[in-house]
Amino acid sequence: MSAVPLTHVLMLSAILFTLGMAGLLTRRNLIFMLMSLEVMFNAAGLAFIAAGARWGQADGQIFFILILTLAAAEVGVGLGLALQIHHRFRTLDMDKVCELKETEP
Amino acid sequence: MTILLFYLAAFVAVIATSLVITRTNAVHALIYLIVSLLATGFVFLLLGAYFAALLEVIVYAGAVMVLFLFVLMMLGLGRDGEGRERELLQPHLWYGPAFLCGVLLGEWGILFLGWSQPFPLHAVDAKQVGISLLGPYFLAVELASMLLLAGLVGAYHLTELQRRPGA
Amino acid sequence: MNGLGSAADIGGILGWGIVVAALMIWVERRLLAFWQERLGPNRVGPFGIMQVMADMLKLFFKDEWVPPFSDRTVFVLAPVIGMMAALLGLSLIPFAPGVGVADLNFSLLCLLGLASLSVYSPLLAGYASHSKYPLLGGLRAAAQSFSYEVFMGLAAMGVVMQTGTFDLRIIVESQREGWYIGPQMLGFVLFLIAAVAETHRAPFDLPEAEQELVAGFHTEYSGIKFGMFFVGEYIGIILNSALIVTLYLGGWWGPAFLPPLAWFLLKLAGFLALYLLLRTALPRPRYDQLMRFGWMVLLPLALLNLIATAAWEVF
Amino acid sequence: MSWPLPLWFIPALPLAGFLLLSLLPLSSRAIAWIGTGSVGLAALVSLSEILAPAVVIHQSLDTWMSAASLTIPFGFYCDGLTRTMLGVITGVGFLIHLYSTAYMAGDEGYRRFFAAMNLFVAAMTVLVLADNLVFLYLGWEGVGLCSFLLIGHWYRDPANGRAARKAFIVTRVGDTALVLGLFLLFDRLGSLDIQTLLAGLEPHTGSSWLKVAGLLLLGGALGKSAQFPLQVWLPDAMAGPTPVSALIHAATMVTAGVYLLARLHPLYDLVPDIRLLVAVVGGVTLLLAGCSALVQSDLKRALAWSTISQIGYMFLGLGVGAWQASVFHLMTHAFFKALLFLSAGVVIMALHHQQDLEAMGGLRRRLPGVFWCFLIGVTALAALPPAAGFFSKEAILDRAYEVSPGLWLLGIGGALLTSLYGFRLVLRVFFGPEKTYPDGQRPSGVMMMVLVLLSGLSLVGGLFPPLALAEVSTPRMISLAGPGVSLLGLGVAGWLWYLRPQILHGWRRWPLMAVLNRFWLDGWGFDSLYHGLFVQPYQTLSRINRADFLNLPFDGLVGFNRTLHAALLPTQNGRLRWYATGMGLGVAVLIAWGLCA
Repeated sequence: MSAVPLTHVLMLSAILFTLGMAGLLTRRNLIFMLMSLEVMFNAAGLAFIAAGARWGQADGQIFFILILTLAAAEVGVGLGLALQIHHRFRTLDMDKVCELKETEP
Repeated sequence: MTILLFYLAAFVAVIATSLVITRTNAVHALIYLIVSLLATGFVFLLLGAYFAALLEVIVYAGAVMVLFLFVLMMLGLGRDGEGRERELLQPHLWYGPAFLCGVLLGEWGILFLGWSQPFPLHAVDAKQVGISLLGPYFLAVELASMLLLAGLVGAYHLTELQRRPGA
Repeated sequence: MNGLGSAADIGGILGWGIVVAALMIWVERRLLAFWQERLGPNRVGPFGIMQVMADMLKLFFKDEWVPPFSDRTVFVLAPVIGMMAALLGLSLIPFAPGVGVADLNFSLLCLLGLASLSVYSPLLAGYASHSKYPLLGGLRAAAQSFSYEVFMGLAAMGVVMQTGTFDLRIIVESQREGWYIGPQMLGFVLFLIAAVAETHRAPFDLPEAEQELVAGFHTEYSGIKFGMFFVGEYIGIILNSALIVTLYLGGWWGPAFLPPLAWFLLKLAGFLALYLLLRTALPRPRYDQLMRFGWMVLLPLALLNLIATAAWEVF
Repeated sequence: MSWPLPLWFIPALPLAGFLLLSLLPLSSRAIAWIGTGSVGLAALVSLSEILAPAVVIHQSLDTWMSAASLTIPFGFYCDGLTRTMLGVITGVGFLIHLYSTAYMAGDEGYRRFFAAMNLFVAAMTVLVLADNLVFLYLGWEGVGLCSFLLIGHWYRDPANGRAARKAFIVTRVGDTALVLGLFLLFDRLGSLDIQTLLAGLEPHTGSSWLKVAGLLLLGGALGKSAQFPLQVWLPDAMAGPTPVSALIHAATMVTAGVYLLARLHPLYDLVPDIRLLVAVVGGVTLLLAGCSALVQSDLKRALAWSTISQIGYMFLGLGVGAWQASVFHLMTHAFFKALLFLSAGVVIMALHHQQDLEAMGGLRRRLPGVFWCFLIGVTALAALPPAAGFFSKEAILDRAYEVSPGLWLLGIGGALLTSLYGFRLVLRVFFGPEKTYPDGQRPSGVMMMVLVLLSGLSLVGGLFPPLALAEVSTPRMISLAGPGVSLLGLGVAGWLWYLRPQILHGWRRWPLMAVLNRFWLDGWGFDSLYHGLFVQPYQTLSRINRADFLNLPFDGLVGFNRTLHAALLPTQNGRLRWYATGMGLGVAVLIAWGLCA
């Protein structure tokens, strides 16, 4: 049906994913990290949709829906955490909030 | 026509996403993210997955992002946080991630561009998705609902704790 | 069935939408006055019908002022989003056979998507104004629309289940023998309530509750931007009424002595009047009551409706 | 309800008493009633069992455990042997409980004492009623536990706790052997039901594993019955209250080994070597213990050594094949030794818990009733006719003579010693100059009643041999030797400790005699031998291995892990972006690998 080359769709997905990853690795603000994660989720979803369209199967879309579910749950918990972290540490800088680490025994 | 629309949408998506990860104003970044999601949704539409496209708009752009905006407004991260964010986002932070992501993108490029022969793409309508979803993927649906329930409880618990002073 | 209508259709319907919205402002004021036993605007033009035109002119020529403390870009963007979403929604409504802008086979989904996008309008306005009342109003508006959108979608799914399609045109076609208001009575009531709340109309006009929040999310707005909010809200009312007519009242179907479009407009007018009557007649609930009502009453009822419909369809 | 009452009533009643006593806070009167009453009822049930027609009863209550071919029921088996034991345990037990109500009055551990005593009776009856060796072992360990608890009854004195531990650990050596024996029997015969087991032994006659099994079971019996070489715990066990010494460490528990060997006598009949070993062990023990009893200066310790010696007789009897005679002696011994201990208890109480013979003397006139009871007890102990001990001991000696004159000589030597130390005790406690005025607690009526009853049993008990004793009644000249040496012992004792005490004083000055005295007093030096042989090397080994060198490889492993941990520590820095980078890097490497492959 569609004249869009699959390779290009996948490339788009790869570009979006790497952009999201760059954001995730660079940003120190938790909210921005979550946004970058959303970008990555979305890119993965795009790849699934493209694969589903390639084979004419519903599975791609189903996986997209599952990713959507995952993203919704993740955002709910992630934003709750962000609120909590802001409340306790008065900052969202994730380089400062690193309590969960192994200390020298 | 379709392919032109695709390139347009892809262009918009890439530009908007780049802006998402570089903005210092969280609300602006979020608006760009919404634009990026809408563009991706349009790509879905072009790929014949209109159900997924509409879900992307309704759930992702329409609901998840609103949640983000809510929290941004509660935390006052818009224009007020811009200065702070600019401090956090020093240019030298970009070098490493950019390199790593470049490598990854290159690898994918090699991988994807290797498939030179064109594939026909097929539209998949909502009915097909629904039949698969409640047939072979029924367990996945149950798991997803469990996940959502867990997310609900988790979010409720996390934000509930906040209201207690000194907790 | 995909495709766009002619340029005439596009211009006609969108222009018509704005005109009707403007007209409605006048009708509302007159009717309100009538129900409250006063006169309302009656000076400009016959029966004061030109009053809206005068107001519009005033808004157009007002000083284009953006508060210096606001987030300028977003401040301007917010009303545009609201109006655009409403107008785009209008373009998906099948008014009569052959009358309509866009003809998609998933138009109902599109409408829901647009409805969910329209949430951004008050939310961004509240944020961009950078002021206390707009912020609260924006949050309220977003949470309210956001919640009631869910119930609206769930209620509409009953109809979708009965027809097996998202295409509004097919939904209308399938009501030739009988309107869905009969089998989907519960869904209809739920949809109506949700639609009122979705447009922040009285009695669910808490985001702009004057006593608490001055004017809610558009407190800082003036001039044409305020006008866009204003007109956008009325277009939203028209859109939701049209949707109700389409989904539950058989769209353009009616006895043959009137053309289909006339029937549609007639039913639409009835609903618009209902909106106005609601505003006059009902008091405003508290915000927490509104939310609790939504999640505790409407959601279970909508799910019940859905299950009942599914059971009806299966057995 | 059927008559006789079900067998499980007998252990169940004292067990119920134990549960009541240990769970409920009761007044001391209620404690006495429950503690004594439960045993009394058990005694009545036992009596009904004894008076019932002498049939063998085999009852199974329920399955205890079941795994593959091993099924252990809560099975009860009752024949003549069991009835005798039941009579001794519940009868003498009841009398001693009764005595204890007065003896232990005012003790802060009154409830604990009766609870443990009841549990003991329950366990002991289980031991003798069990129809399989595992159930028997349950009772076996149960009585060991109660023994431990009761020896350490006055646990505030560390010496008592030490004595309790010693008893527990030494008997554990025997118990381990017993368990190994059970394993071996089950492995070879596939059953632990005693009757099945005994019936299935015949084809294995002469096989070496049977000897090993016999040895292992004998080991268990030696530990429990304080026989050579595991006799060291019993004298120390006298740290417990006197009724405990009477019931557990004289009348019942220590004879469990005798019961076990008697119960399994068909097995020993098939391995004559081991049976001879039993006889030798018994003979050696009875001489050894007799010599030690002769020089003890502590009244209860002397009686303890006497008990060891008497059980030595029983083992001798078992070894020469006269298991009925052994059980007979077990019964009479229970009567007169309980009598002796309880009388001693009265004396000790009257002297404010003074147990040293040096501080006693001339109590005949002050405590005449006790004197007569003690005298009867010693008469029975010394096997002078017509007291009970005469009949039972003669039965054993008679048989020993038939089997081997050597063994008979051991027995006769033991008889002389028995008479000697028995009358020594009488003379030193009740005759001679009065050293301490007995102004302590006077024996109550109940206690005296118990003593009188036991005296009666000690006198006439010998007339009712419990089992069909074969060939006992054949009168022979040699049978006169026993009473003869006993009378001789009486004479010598009277001469040495009453008429001419200065002779002894003269002997004491001889270095050899002093050394011998010390040696016997310490029980032939077994304690120091074991200390040097087992405890000392173990302690030395522990000291050497304080650094735990066997642990070195594991310490090394731990150290390696620690080092690795320290090296990886910086990666666990709690930074979200660092982790994300790690993941991204991993993905990049994996894809690169996939591309190259």
